[in-house]
Amino acid sequence: MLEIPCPWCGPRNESEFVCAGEADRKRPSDPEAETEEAWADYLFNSTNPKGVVREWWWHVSGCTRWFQIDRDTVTHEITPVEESSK
Amino acid sequence: MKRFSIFSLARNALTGHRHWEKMWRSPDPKREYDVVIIGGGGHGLGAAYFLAKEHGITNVAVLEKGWLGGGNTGRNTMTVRSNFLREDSVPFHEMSLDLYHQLSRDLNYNLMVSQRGMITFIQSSAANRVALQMANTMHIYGAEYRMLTLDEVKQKIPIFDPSPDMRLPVRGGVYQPRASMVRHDAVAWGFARAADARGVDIIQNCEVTGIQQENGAVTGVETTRGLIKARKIGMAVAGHGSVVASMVGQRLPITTQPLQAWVSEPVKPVLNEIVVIRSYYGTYLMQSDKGEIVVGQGCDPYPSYAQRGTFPIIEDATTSMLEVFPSFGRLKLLRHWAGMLDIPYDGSPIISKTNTRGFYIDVAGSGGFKTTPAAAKTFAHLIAKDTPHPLAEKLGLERFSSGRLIQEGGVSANR
Amino acid sequence: MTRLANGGVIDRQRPLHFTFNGKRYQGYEGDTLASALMANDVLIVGRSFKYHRPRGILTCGPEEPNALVQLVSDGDQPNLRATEVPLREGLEARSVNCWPSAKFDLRAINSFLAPLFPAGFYYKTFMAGRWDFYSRFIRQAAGLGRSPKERDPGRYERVNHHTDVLVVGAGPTGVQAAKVLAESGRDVMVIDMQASPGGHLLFHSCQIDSQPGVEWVSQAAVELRDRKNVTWLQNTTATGYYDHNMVIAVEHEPAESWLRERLWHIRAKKVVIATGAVERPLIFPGNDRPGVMLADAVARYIQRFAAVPGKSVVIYTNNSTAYAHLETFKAAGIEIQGVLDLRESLSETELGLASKSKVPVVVNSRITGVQGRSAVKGVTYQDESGIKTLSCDLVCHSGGWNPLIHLYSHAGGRSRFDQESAAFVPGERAQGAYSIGGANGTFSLGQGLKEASEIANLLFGEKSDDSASSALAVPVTEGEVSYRIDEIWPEKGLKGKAFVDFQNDVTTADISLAVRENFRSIEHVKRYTTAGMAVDQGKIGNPNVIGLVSRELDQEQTSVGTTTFRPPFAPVSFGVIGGNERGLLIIPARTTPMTDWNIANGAAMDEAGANFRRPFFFPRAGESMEDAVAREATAVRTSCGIYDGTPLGTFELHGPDTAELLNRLYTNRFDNLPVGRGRFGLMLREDGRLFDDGVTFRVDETRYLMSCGTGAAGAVYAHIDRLLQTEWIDLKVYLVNVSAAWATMCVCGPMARKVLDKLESDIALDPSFRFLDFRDGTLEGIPVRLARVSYTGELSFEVNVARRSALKLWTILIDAGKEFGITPVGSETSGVLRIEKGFISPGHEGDNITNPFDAGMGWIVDMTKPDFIGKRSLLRDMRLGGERQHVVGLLPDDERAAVADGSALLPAQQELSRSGFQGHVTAACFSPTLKRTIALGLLKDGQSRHGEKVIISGLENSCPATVSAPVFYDPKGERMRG
Amino acid sequence: MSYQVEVSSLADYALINLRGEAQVITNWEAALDVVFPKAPHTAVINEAFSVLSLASDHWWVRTALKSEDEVFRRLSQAVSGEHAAVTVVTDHFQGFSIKGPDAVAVLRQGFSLDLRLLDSGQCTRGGFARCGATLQVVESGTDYELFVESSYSKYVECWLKVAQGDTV
Repeated sequence: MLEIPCPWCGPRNESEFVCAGEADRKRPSDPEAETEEAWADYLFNSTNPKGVVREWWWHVSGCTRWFQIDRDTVTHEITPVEESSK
Repeated sequence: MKRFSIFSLARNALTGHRHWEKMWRSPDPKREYDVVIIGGGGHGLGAAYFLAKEHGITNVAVLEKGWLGGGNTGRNTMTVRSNFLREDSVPFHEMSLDLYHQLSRDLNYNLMVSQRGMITFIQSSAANRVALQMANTMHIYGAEYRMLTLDEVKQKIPIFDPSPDMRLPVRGGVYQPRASMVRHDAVAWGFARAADARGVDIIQNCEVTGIQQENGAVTGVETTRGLIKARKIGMAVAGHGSVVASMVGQRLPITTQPLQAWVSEPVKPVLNEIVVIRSYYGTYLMQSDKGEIVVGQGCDPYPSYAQRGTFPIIEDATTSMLEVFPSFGRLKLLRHWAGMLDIPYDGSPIISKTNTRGFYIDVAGSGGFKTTPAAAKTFAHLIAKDTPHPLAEKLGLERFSSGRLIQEGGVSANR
Repeated sequence: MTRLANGGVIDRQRPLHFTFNGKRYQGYEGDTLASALMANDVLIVGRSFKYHRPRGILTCGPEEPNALVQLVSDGDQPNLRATEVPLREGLEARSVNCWPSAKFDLRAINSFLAPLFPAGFYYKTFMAGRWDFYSRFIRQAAGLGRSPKERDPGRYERVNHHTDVLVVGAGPTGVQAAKVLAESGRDVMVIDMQASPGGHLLFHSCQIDSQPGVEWVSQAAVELRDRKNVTWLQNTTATGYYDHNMVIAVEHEPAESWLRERLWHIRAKKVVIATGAVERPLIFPGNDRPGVMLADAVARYIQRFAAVPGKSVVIYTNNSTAYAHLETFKAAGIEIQGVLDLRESLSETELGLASKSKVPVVVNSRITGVQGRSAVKGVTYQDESGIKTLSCDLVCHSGGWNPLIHLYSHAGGRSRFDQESAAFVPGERAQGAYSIGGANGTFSLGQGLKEASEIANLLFGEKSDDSASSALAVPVTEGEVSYRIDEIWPEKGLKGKAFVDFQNDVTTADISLAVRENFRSIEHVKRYTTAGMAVDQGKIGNPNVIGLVSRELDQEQTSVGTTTFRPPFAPVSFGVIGGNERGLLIIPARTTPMTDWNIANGAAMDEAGANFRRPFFFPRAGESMEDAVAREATAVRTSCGIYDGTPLGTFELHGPDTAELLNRLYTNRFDNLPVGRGRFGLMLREDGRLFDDGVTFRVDETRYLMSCGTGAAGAVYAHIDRLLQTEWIDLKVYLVNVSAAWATMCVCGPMARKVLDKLESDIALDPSFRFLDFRDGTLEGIPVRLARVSYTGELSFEVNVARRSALKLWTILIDAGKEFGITPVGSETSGVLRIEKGFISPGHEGDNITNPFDAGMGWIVDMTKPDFIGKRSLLRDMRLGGERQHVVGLLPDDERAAVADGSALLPAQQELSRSGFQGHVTAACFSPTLKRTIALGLLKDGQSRHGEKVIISGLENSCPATVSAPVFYDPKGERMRG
Repeated sequence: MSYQVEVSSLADYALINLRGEAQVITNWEAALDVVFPKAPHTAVINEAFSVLSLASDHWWVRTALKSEDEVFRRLSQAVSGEHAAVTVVTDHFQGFSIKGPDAVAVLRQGFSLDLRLLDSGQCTRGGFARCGATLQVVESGTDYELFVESSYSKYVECWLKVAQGDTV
């Protein structure tokens, strides 16, 4: 059971959060300029690395804030991501 | 390959079982093969078997980074079913069920396929609607899936003992008589023995670290046991699909998430059918031939390659189980583990060519064990003929760029 | 086997009577079932799984593989280890897996057929015909105990706990570590599996600081337990080590009398694993006979329970620990026939101990057989001078010790094979897990206490001499024998079965067979032979399996490696895992202020979205569902209906950029919505599929009130909040959930206005109050917001009121409406009304595949907007074209036909064909208004097939039907806009 | 036999939800003549009302039910024209009081957060049972007040009764 470091509330049990996917999956600023291939990649594909991934997490039961962490998908080691570098 | 039977057992008993031959060889990898399959699980070994048996291609190597059958083939809950929503899913999964029922004879290896039947409890009108939609689609494709009244459910499952103040009272069920349980390890070992006997090289402890290409076509794989050349490479590495596909720069619509399963201590037979309690937390359970109650649940809520799961999943599933089988309260959890599933965006298998010529992928989907023989057969067909098998036409990557998904749940719910 | 006159930690003043396999016996308070059986000369306690060989007690702990019992007197629990069952008055237990009795078991015939049952025999046969035929018999033979019949009456609890350091194991090293850490002011939790602290010192005499070891430990424990920063739990097993130092533990005898067990979620910063080690057996033919026991276990039965398993013993060992027991055996009156030592030579201390007890020792010896079938009569052994026999009724063997590295391995720690102690010990540590003492492969108590004393340094890098108090001096031990071991494997080809896994009947021959058939990985050997897959999970068997495989493959044990250690360490009841979440607590039942009223007025309740319970329909006496729905629907169409719309999601959106946000969320425009008006909006997912719909009101310049579907409310809130906080962070909008603050009552039907007119109010209800307007004011003095929103297609007023006054206003409305035939309406009825109107439901017609054009909702999609969620995917659908499934109406030729939701749609010609699948019915009903069956469905190219015939193919029946536009009643919506 | 704790529903409370950044906070502080708590888990409590910090831009003002309108009006006017959200959420939440020596023995079954870290007067929001809750610590260890979304009130009542060990 992961312990997620919420920037506001401090470390809390994973059950208080929702994992909201890879942070580098940004919505294109102009979707209509995207090719079909690129749009399908945004909609459906994931990097899904075996190792460190930068993710969005949502503290849904706490301060309801969305924040990023770097998580190793093998060891589950977590390092917070500084607010400014989002 | 000497045939197994009661007579071979008796014959060898006389000489203290000292003369059994190897199930499969452990050859050193040749420098080149016609086809290299990455992944020595049920899908990979099965594809090699069908390449040899149905397409006469025997200069094949199956490369397994650990021990064969050690991935998801050795970690699932042995359930084989074909109850799906979409017309593009049902026939494919029906073929898998048919193949499973003849595989013990074809491979001359007892996979212990027991046709227990599967009952899904219906605990709300929404669940009733989904069951009816599934039943009607399956009915069209000759797969029996019928509704059960509450009395019929009680009559089939004597230990079903719902408490009066149940949060979601069970009103009945939906029943697939042909759903079965299969001894998972035996699927890998059976395919391995039969493929090896037809000349396929199964190479364990051989991890693929890179894939070589020349102008858009694969030429070979770099492995921990040297370079192996091949014009055709098939990937069947459930849980590591993204990792291997990235070696040719191919991104995939999958996330790797743990799927946990656990067993109780073995007890005398109390449960025959496979039971699904969908409405609480999507829990399913059955009793293995050895007497253990085997329980499984939906995936853990975040991607992971750690091959272990988080404990609340077991707590949620246990509360659901105890709602319908309160007598299991004193039964004990013996062991729990996790497999790593490549969960496709729409929850359906992906058996497909890719942007790189000669590189084919079989991503088992959110429950690869039930599709093992059908995926192996159609994957072999795709590799051999470079065109999809009729029943796997819609399972290619194109469905994602065209948006014509085969929506069977998957991650589409939370995107 | 007898009970010693004195000694042992049992209460001889409190005899306890129990029955085992139908016979009555007597033991004492403090006994376990195993020690009581031993004291009553009961030798055979069960039968082995495959060969059904008679089996006796082997160990004195949870690793016991043989003495499995069915505890009939306490919830008929299967597969309990007699060594772990505390004796109670009136206890009733029975052996498992034998019939008619342990002494005489019919299935013992298996031992004669044994040659036909090598490892994995079932893969090689039973292929003629179907496996179902064979499995019926095999399943009867398999499974040890019986699953309980009755409902589990036990009550359980799950708790969360946080501590700086968790110490697992209250033996000497655990307690010393806890003392050091507690004195450094840290918050410490200590848990221990036994009933009282002491660890192995409960069973062995050894001095610490010139005090009996067990007293030193219990004294230290008493002092620690009183400290504010220490939490202490006995009878508690740490069962698993999970991510980020979360340890799951089960407390078996909680102080709270109503609780049977309590499950602990312990989040620690560091975890000290002081779980000690277990003795492992030697491998020799007949090592499974009743009367062949582990040496340390026999010493434990004598010390702890004053129970003696035999009169004359042969000791067989490859290490020094057996020699420490010679005195204990002698003092218990056991005649020691001799020590057979596999090693070439003994140490000074070992020789000294043997001569002190005048015990003959034979070096370089091997036991070649055990005489006797259901009891030991003697052993045959070989030494330099040939084959000899020794008669005895008890064989004690010790093959060495294995650190309990289970928790350490769950945490992710790597283990390595240590040649010197011939055992797998912790190697590369992981997370916050630190092993000390026996669990760390440190078998000397003195050395273990040294590790414990330096725990603060190990965990936090604080030198122990920094802290002042004297308690931290390393305790001094005497009477210890230093551990020496030579691991010597038996020669191949010995006659007779030599067991490696007692419970699953796996012999050395099976291991050789597996390797011979090229199962070379340790995981393959385990799965093919089932060694280590039994209830004891290979606690004492696995080390020997690894040793044999490493010899067969001629490979180092470290490279052979262990199989994966998986939680739980010891089996855990499903009852405690489920905690107290039974019945209504398994998932919340969310309610509205009208829920109780609905139930009181006879509503048949059903599950709505997001865990809400809502009325399905309101059957009157003798009414079927169809009758009730017809009555309710007719009331809405002709007079007046009322239903509880509270479960809908309701969000306030505040801020200057809200209009822009709504433009990006909905398919239609919202920036031109005037204050005081609402607008129906459709929301898509990014892949262009229907997501949710609902009305959004503009309350004032920068404040909007959005309502959305019950089931989708959570997903809609997350969708908007994600976009605001991660994508469109420049938009100035605050999102506030107020769903439960408002109760929503829909008064709908031609008489709706008349009902409201009866009430004293400051809100004008004349036609100037247009469709999709809202007005604030009071009804009967209660502040309300009226809105003309209609999901039924009739004239309809949504009465929104604060929760606190909801029930009061609801009853006022019901009374006011009586003269107009006001009728409470359930969700089944609103479903019929929706189908009649052809209103699209994302959950039904959406089906995860439909885009707005397929659903005939092109009128609400404004493609001129620069961007909205889903627009890019709609462009893809439009560009790619091709066959799509469209929402259509379906009119069965037989107006009374019963059509089920989910029925398939086939072309008119073939009734049933594989290629004919054309779509399915998404919602069907009998329309009381139109007096006929109607349905909505998804049909390939449906929009171009109006007027065509199709076959509706259900499970029971099928019927021809005509395809129509998906609306059957008041297509222009004049009634609701009136 | 059960834990020593009394559980009761709260009635006399009003909750006003505030969302806003730096500049509007000073307006609110002036309107109520109180300095807002800015650090996580902190609250400012005086006899008229208490201000709970729920996130960096999120507060609750809790006051007696009878002064709900008046406090709402003062807070709204203080920020009219500014980008801020002032919302009465009294009816969106149901409050419970859990008092007694065994209060923590009950609450630790529902909260996974570390209750030891919350002193008297502090507050937090976290996962509780299957619905989440906002917790106010009146007296650390023995007196807590808990707010859950009111559609969950019946569920939480039942949960608290079972958690107490009542042999219902």
